[in-house]
Amino acid sequence: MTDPQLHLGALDLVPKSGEKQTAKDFKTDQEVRWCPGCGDYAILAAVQGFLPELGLRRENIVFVSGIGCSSRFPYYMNTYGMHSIHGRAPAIATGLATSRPDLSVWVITGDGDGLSIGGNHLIHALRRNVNLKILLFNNRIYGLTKGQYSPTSELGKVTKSTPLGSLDYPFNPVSLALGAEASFVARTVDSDRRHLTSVLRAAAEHRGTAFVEIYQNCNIFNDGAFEAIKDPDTREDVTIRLEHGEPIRFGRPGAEKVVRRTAGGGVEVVDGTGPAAAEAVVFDAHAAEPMLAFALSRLADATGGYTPIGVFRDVVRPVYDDLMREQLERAEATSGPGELAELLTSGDTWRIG
Amino acid sequence: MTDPQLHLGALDLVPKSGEKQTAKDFKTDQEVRWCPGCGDYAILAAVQGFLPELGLRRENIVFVSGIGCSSRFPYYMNTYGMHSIHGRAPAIATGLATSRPDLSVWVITGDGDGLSIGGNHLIHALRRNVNLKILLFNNRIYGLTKGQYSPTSELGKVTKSTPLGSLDYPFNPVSLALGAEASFVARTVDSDRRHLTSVLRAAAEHRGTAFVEIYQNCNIFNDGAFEAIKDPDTREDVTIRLEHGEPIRFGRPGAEKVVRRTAGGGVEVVDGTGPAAAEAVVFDAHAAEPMLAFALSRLADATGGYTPIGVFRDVVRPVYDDLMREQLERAEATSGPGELAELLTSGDTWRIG
Amino acid sequence: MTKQVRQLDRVVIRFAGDSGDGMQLTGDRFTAETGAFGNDLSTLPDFPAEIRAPAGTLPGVSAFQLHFSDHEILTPGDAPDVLVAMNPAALKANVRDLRKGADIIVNTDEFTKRNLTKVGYAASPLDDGSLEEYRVHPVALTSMTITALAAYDIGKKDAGRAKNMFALGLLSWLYNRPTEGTLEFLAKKFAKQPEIAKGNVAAFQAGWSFGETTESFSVSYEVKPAVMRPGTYRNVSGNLALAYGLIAGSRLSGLPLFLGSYPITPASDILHELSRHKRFGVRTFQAEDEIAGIGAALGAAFGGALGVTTTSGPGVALKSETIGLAVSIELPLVICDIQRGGPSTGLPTKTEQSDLLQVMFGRNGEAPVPIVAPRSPADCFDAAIEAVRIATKYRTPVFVLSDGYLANGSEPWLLPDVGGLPDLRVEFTTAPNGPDGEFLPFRRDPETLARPWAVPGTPGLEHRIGGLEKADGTGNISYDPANHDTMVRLRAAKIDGIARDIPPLEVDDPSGRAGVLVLGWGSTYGPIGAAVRRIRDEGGAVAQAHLRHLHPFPTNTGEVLRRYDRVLVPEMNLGQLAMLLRARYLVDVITYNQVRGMPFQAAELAGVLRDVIDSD
Amino acid sequence: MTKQVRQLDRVVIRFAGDSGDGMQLTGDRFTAETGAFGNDLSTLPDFPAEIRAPAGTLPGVSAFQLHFSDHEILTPGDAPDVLVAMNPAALKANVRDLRKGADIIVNTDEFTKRNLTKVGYAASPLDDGSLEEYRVHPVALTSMTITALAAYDIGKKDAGRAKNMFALGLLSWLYNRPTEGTLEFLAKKFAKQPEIAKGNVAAFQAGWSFGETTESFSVSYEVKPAVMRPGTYRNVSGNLALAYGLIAGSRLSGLPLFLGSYPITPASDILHELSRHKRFGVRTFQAEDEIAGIGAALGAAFGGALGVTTTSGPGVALKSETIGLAVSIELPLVICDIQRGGPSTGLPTKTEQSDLLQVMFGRNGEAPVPIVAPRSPADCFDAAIEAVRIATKYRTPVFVLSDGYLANGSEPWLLPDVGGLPDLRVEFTTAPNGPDGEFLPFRRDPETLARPWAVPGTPGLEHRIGGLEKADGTGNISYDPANHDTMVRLRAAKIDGIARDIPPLEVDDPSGRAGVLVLGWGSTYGPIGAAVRRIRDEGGAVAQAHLRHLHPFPTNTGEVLRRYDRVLVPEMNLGQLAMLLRARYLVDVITYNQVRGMPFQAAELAGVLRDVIDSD
Ligand SMILES: Cc1ncc(C[n+]2csc(CCOP(=O)(O)OP(=O)(O)O)c2C)c(N)n1
Ligand SMILES: Cc1ncc(C[n+]2csc(CCOP(=O)(O)OP(=O)(O)O)c2C)c(N)n1
Ligand code: SF4
Ligand code: SF4
Ligand SMILES: [Mg+2]
Ligand SMILES: [Mg+2]
Repeated sequence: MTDPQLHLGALDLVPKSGEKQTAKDFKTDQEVRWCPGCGDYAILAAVQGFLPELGLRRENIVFVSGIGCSSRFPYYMNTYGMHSIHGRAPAIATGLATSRPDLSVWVITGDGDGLSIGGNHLIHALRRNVNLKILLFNNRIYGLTKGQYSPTSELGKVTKSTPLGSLDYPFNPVSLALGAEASFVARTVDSDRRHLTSVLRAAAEHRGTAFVEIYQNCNIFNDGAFEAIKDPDTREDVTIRLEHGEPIRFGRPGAEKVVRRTAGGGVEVVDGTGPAAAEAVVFDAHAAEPMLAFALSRLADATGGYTPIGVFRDVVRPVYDDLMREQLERAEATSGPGELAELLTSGDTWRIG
Repeated sequence: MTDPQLHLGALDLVPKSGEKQTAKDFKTDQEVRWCPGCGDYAILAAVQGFLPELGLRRENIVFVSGIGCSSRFPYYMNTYGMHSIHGRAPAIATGLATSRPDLSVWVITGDGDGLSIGGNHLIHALRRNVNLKILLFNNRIYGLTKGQYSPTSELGKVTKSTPLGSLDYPFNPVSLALGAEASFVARTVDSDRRHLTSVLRAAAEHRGTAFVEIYQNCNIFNDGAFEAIKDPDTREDVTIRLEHGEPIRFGRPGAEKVVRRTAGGGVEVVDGTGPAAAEAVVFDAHAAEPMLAFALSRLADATGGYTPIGVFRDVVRPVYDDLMREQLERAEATSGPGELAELLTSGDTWRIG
Repeated sequence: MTKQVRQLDRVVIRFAGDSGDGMQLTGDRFTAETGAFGNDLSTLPDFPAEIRAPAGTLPGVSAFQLHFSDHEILTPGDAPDVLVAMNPAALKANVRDLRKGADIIVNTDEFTKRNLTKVGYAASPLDDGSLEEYRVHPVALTSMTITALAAYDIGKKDAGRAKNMFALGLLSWLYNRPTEGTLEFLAKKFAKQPEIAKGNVAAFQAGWSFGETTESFSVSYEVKPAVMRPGTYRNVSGNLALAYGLIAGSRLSGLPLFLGSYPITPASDILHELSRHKRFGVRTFQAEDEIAGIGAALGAAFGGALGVTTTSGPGVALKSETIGLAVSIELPLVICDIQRGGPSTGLPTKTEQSDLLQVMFGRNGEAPVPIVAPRSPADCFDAAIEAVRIATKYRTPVFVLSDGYLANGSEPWLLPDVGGLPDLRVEFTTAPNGPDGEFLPFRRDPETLARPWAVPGTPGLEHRIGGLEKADGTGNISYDPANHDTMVRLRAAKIDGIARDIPPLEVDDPSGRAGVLVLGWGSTYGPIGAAVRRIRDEGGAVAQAHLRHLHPFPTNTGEVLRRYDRVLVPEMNLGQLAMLLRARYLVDVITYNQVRGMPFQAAELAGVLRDVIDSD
Repeated sequence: MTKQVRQLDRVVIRFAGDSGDGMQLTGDRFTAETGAFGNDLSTLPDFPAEIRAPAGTLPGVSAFQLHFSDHEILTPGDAPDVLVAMNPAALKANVRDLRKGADIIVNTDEFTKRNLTKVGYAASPLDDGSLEEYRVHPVALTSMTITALAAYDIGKKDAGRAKNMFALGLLSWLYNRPTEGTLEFLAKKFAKQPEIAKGNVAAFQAGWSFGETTESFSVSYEVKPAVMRPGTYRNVSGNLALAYGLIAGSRLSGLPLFLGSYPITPASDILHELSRHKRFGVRTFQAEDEIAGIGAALGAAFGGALGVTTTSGPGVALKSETIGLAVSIELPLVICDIQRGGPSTGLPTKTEQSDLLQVMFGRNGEAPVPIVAPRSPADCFDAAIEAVRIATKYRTPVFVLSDGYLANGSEPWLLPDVGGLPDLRVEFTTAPNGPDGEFLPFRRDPETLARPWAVPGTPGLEHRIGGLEKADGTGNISYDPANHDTMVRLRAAKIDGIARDIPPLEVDDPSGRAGVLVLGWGSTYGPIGAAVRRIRDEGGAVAQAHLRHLHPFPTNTGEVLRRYDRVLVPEMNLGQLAMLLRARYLVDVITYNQVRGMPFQAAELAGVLRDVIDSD
């Protein structure tokens, strides 16, 4: 195995821009065509507002998307971009990122694009750990095709294609990503600009594939899907904000809860005002194995329950494109650059005349 | 949501055969074309030896496979069968099982067929919980195409397509299945006929999708891939045999080890001869959430480590095809069977003449 | 005061507004009234690929065109006589399509400076004289609706939403449409919100009485019912008719319907419709992708179901490998391709005929598949039944090649007598067919060359099938060169043989003296027919023929082509049918192609026909 | 005793044995010796789809055929003159292909009762006279090999394994082949197991001296070197030449090669080969499936790499949606389809030409893609370079349409002078091209109609592309009907225009009095050429032309077709090129089709040609 260049920072190879940038620099002249009130607007604003922080050259940033309302995203970013075909963005971005280490490559996908038709490319990108940032806009519905249920819709969901309720049990995108060996997994919410930005920052700083699930409201076909964690009245009771190195506590003052281990080798949420407070598990996002991260992901289910948000996992692991680059460099270093004439004459040859 | 018929046994709807059956009843006249010494032979023998136990009518059993050495399996089973196309068997079997509750449907796939090209169909079948038994022959290599690395090959694997070693981090099929909401997940080994049979039995008794990873030796292109857990000298040291309701202990007499919880919310393997023995976690395959099962799956990695085998998870959950059947029955019960003439005249009509 | 009523023989109306203005619903209602009144009609919805582009923008404009008449018509009409424009964007996007002197009803409330500039109007077209070629009727639709609803406890915003009902009321008065249907409809639709229901009814009635009283409309119009064949009618869109046809096919064949599908415009509505008919034993499976959709349908077919998958062009591309498997294992399967603008994602909500060669050839190896194409919305019903017939009788996948125009367009449908539909009952094989009492899954019917269909659960017929080449008869894996050649030719002969089992190509040539034949397929039937009429009304002679079966072709096709001096083949592609005809019959057909995402216009085709007829 | 040496002008040898017997290796070695000796040659491996079907069974037989001569030859030969049969199965599977009087060398050690019955021989064919038409040479290959290796510390089992080297030694003696190459090869191959190396050498030499001494062979043969154009040669298979051609294309264009691929027979070896040339900057990505393979290649192309994907028919089917995207966004991409027997999984290890119409039409919408087809193993090198040229110059995906016969077959390759290869350097766009200093990603080169290729990292040219229809010039999303029609025609015109940039179709008609033209494409070049020679040697006249470009066709194609009374188009499919020619040129070409998974035989084609020539 070649040295995985674990020393490389996420963006070390991407040229920086001298000038100072603002959100405006990342806006295009294209009319944004999402429905008024769509959660996608908030995410777009957050991304445009965050990118200047990285100070990268705009021309070295690429957004690749599939198909869906969410996948229209690249048209509104004044960077390079590709609005590709349904579900294939992770594969396309893999080729781009693997051949161009000087680019910051972002994938924009939806719960249908990324988890239905594109599920396989997604899980393979995660295990390969290509240097990609994948933002999955999860509105638990197919927006662009006018409201069929998606792989993240709750069981029994009544939609155009399921008048008597959907029958299939939904994916938990965080559980799936962790099961697929993702080196970085996070969840955030469209309406919480500060949290969303902090997660984008962590993802950008991670070298390798970063998977970010963003709860996004589709006010036309699935309005209020995430009300519980958005409604000021309930939000604090159900939202678990994960902070690396901190004991896992949440809830309103006086109604705190903590997450502690169970005898069965899992974790559970218990009243945190009493003695149990001391038993709170200390969260480690960098744990070599995502045992706790996975257990925490199970506290949330598609129909509500508790919802941990933040960075579930963030570990350093050899990056696919770094490893490939090294194999190429090593090959050239050891045997010299390829010579075409020499290549053709390799193997048994003979001369005539 | 309709009543999920949780009372139904796995094979309640499949007609039983009066006669008593033997392995011979399940053999075909087709010449078996695997390489001499291939692990597939042992699995074929085990399946043919086990099926008579179920006492089902042969004609109500169907084996569906994709493409690969492993996927030749159906040709050798004297039941109905389809050798389909690469990676699609879970999808094809889903249609068959969903429309024919009177069949016992088995999917045969490989690590390439099921986890590479077919990964998406696999994880969706698992979350839907269709009444299917999926046997994944994992030899950590592409056999039929003559030896390229697969999604389960260890990092750095030198193969025809990776002369300097593979660069992508492998899947752990059990972790992936658990992350994909599988209701039944198990692992076993081609060479351990007794264990293999016990796992087949458990899978057959599970109503819903049962996922079984079978470590299978490809003696031509990846010989000895599972030596550590097969070699009598080492096998007891590394193999963790999971038994529901039992504390997790393993290892040779005098060198016992146990699995216990860690402060970080995970599990670890420690010396079981000392005081730690008492801390062994009691294994619960029926736990509502697969927190422990997932943690255990992390003890194994593609390059060895400890290897838990047996049933990781076995929970009762509504089955996709049962739910669909119920929706149909309910619709007919409430509004009567469909009448074509009535259907055509539904909506606004008018008469002329 | 009662106003004068003027007689018209036909009218083309286009409703246009924001995606949120409910124009499709308004059009549907007007269409229902018009059908019930007994006119012949044809409709064409036209909406953007976005769900709701921001209000008042050009990309956000959604339109619905309706053509109705006192005689039989074939198209939604070329140039509208009336445009209802709910805002400046709607006006700008549609005005150029109108015929001179057309009526334009505009919602003046939306003609604000802001909205005007949003679409690049410097001055208001209502004032700057740019519309003088038309009769403009400025109506304060929104505000009048709000006033009309003042009585009800409905918020101003919701009240304003009812403006489409006001417009509908006005148009219903203007064309003397019956109103019961709409009143019932509103009562049903808003049963759970009685207040809203009342409000919409009030808006509708306000629109009607505004028509009666306003100066702006001096006359109202009447279009007498058309003389149509007696029977029960309903208005039907192509996707609805297709869904009904599949259910009928299931009933007639006695096979339970299993749909494996993945949503895609413009095919999704078939999935939606079929999912509502569970009491017909219809199973709808929304798959994780197109490949799983067809895979599941094929698996169900192996189990004895009527396997169906529905999609559009990009989905067909993804399904092609599995279609090859279906060809190889010879199981019945119905594949519906509702064509849209391509290539790639293309123009998802627009119509096109550019998948013909894909469905004909888009698979590895020699993998022939029959193709059936409906010609009108209602015809989708019959096309679906025909596809089921061929698929089940010949044990083969079959394509139904519809398109976005048929899918969303609608027309009155003379409901068939269910008893008169063909008997498609299927006999599964239940006993061994081999000389030595064994079962030979690939021993063919000598006449149809179809192989036996023995489903799991049948004792004694256990067998395995797959995509590797199979030995003739036994179906065992065979790498024998001669056997492969035989099997490839047998599969081809089976499909070619279907030609003997379909009706000959009919030619409509009343005068019998036509030198020019116009030959089409699919949704161009309406525009071509309308163009042919114009020629004949002018005293010209032209023959028309339309292909329902695109593979194989009817046996007399070559003879028909050669019968005429010139053959014109108009297509909404770059000449795909033309290329198949030229290759097969070596006839130098004349092509006329448009790839605009829109159906042909009758006038335009008539012009082309004239040129071809005169070109000698 | 020194034996008599007889002169021959050509010999066809077939080595046949179990999949485990190393016949492919034996054949490769004999081929290498033969090339080095200076003969012209052509080879055809033929192995089963299974890895190692059980020993001694018919499905397990693997064969390698070699044709070598003292003059230029074009095919691996029809009927072998010599068969080496390592066991009864190998004899049974191959004997029917031999010419009468052929030599058969059998390994008698394997002719046991058990092995004979395993393949259905009641009695041993060596004794029952069933082989009397041939000259049978019974040789105890295994046991003599074991004896020969007794001296070395090698287990009996491993010793027996060297029997293929014994056979190679014997044949090398029989045809007076040089031996250095093989000795070096063995030394290298078993460098880590010197004992095994020695053993194999010993077996090889034992075989040689057995030939010298045994009664069974009274004469040995000599085939003089062929007169070939001077230069450096190597033996090359089509897949190897294709891989080299892609690397060359990368060097000549100055673009780093990125291969996104998923293993599939018979294309996998290209992936294997390219993965070995990392020092050429070649990135090989083994994807999770075909769709990801081409997707990654397209992503790399967006980044300025030479994107390539390699596959076979079933993989092309899966890639078709992505190919449509590449057509729509107009990026260079090379797609190699190594055709195999279809439909579906078909005959994975056999050859066929049945993907032509799939690659031509297998996409939704109007999505034209150029097609280049190599005619011989070595020609794959040039075809790959030509594909790179067209893809990069016209910003389009391009198909290289090879097949299993070219892929695994081999021939001597006169190595090109690297300096003489075409300059394909690509200029990326680095400055705005719009009237107002903006960048217009779809503003085309007026001559080629290619759009600018501006890669990420280029300041000021940030832009977005996608699969929705794009406005001419700006590339912004456009649903405008007229624009769509324009773009569809522009994309088509760009590809059609390539015809101006390719050489005319060359016709070989030495006599100038031929009335019949035989037109082919791809791997049929060899057999057709050999058949044409036979006709001419008989004094007959026939013209031959072979298409390298299948889309677009060379501009003079129609003229060439019309120049002859009759045109014969032989294809290993049911007439796919014929149908394209008929459609385009309305010429009634005569088809001759075989779908046997095997290349045509020269004798057979010559017969067909005679009939066509005499048919009037
Ligand atoms: C190959 C293909 N299949 C299906 C479609 C239709 N389609 C477009 S977007 C979409 C799903 C979108 O859902 P999601 O990814 O959740 O995006 P959202 O619109 O909800 O943001 C589907 C099924 C397509 N464009 N291409
Ligand atoms: C669409 C398609 N792509 C690729 C192939 C080639 N192929 C056949 S089997 C296989 C992989 C087999 O690996 P695995 O599933 O692990 O089965 P094994 O042979 O190891 O049992 C591949 C790539 C194919 N047959 N079809
Ligand atoms: S449909 Fe839903 S997701 Fe799509 S733009 Fe509208 S609100 Fe957003
Ligand atoms: S190649 Fe490997 S997996 Fe395939 S049959 Fe041979 S031993 Fe078994
Ligand atoms: Mg969504
Ligand atoms: Mg494998």
